[in-house]
Amino acid sequence: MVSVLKRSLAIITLLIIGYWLAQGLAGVPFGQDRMLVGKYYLENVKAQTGAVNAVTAIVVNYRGFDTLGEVTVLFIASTGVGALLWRRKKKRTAKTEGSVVLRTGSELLFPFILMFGTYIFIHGHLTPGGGFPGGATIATAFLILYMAFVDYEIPHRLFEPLEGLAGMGYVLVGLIGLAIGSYFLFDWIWQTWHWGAANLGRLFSGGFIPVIYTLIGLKVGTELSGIVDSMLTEEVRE
Amino acid sequence: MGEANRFSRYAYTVIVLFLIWVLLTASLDRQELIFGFLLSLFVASFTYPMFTSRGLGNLHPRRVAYAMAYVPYFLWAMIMANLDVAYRVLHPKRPIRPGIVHCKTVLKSNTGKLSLANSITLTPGTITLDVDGEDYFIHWIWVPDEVLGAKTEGEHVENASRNITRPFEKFLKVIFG
Amino acid sequence: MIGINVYLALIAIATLLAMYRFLVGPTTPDRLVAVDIMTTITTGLMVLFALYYGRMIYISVALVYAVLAFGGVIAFARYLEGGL
Amino acid sequence: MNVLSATGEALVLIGTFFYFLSALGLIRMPDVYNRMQTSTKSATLGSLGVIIGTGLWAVGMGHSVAWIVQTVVVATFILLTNPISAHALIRGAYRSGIPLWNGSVVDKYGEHLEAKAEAAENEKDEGDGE
Repeated sequence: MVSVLKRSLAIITLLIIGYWLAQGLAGVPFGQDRMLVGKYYLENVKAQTGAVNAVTAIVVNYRGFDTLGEVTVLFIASTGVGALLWRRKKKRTAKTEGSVVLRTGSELLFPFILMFGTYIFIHGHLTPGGGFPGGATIATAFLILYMAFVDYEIPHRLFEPLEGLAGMGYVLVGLIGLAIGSYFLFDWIWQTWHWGAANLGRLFSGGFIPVIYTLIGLKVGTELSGIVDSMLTEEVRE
Repeated sequence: MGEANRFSRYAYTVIVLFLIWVLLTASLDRQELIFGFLLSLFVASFTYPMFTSRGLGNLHPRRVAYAMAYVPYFLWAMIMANLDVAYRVLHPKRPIRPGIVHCKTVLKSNTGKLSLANSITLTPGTITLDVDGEDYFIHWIWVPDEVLGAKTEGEHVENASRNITRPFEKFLKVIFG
Repeated sequence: MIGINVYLALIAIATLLAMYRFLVGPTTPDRLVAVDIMTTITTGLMVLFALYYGRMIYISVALVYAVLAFGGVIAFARYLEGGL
Repeated sequence: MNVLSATGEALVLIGTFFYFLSALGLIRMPDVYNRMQTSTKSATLGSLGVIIGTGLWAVGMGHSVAWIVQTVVVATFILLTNPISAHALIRGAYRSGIPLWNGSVVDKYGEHLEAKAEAAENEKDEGDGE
């Protein structure tokens, strides 16, 4: 009886919250052209950023500072997980190994998923996606290896410096922008050099968006792999 | 089956990854090709030990020909499997007689075992439950009389293997060894 | 010919049936099978949507979804097995 | 409406029909193993039909050829991963102790696991004895 009561209480609460949210959304005018900022972006995105994907241009270029904040949030989350689950000596202690099918399958799929993750973040200025989904895909490749093998571990010695370097690289790109142009995260590759202006919409274009997305992809990938590692390793008792 | 030398394995991995890249981008733009080639060189440099053990030997014409022939054979088996499924699902009496049977395989390499298991999973009425060395344990939706009525373990394995693994092994033995 | 709406309706019915199994299914593996089927169906649906909107780049979204769903199902399966 | 897009559309129709069948199998079959039997196969072939059919349809409608390449990549990925995840799921289901349907006729895997456990036990006993 208690569980039924609890459940119905939860459903009623959800309904109230849902109604409240719907009320809020009902006030938003759909289909009316009131988006002055959006219009500005759509008109100027190609000339100002060199990217054909307006969403990415907004995320990385116009709102690059926000994205830096997001990366920082992720970094803090990963550090938090690491601090919570920190032990002096850690080791994989999975109980059983996956079957030969799963092991071989994960080994064969691993390079493919890595390639695909790289494809996502390097094409951030052309297709949907970008650093965050690309990094998540790369982390999935490592996660699948973790699932299949008892004794697999990511190369910590490589990953931890890489994570730091990628984060520093983001700030560094922004600081170069500050030195050349007038503000932090100034798109110096596009605004100053006009690099890639001849081939808009091809791979080597889009100003510093591919550079930043590569850094974000590496950072997110290594960080999420680190989180997976922290979650799946346990303390060794001697 | 010995391992090929490192260069051959590396080269094979690069070739396969580069092909995957071309298919993934679906474009022949020169910039994409250059970047893809560099990326496959990089990714292959640390994934080749797990990706392949025979290297360029996989591209032997005989193997490629058998692999080409395997694709339509497998697709046909898969379509048959689905007609079988449709029959069992839509039949009002639901004709199933499930059980787990035991098969043996002659395949040695892990890749061969993987493709055999996947082929079994996608073909009529069978799904691979576990693989332990050369023993396959297969959940069968309709265990036929000849397997069910087998007197000894050996006869059971023989009958089950003839039904399930043999048709694929003809191809897979050549492709993966 | 028949039009894309019919296909979308068929897919919707299939998803609802799978959803029924997900909500009812007596054991955890039952629910997981339903989830597996739903993710497969969703991948196909995403490719269909790419055609609906006429944008090729949306296909890579379907591929990302397939990769992530594979990882998720494997994780659940290994957890069921008691192997993690 | 040319041949290519008609073929593609027919493939999509067949694929969605198999999706429907797989969901129906999920409802009708008695236990988790049989559900997996029917639904995995149908869902995989259904995906192949829908995805490749979409590619053909798009090319027939006048989009670029890259559509068919990309859809084939997605279809191949599904074809590779779906059996692996089905295998992992059914193994997990068996190992987590879901019993076979009572209409089942034979269970060699259970016997194999028992024999293995017994052998391990014997080995351990011998090791203790020495």
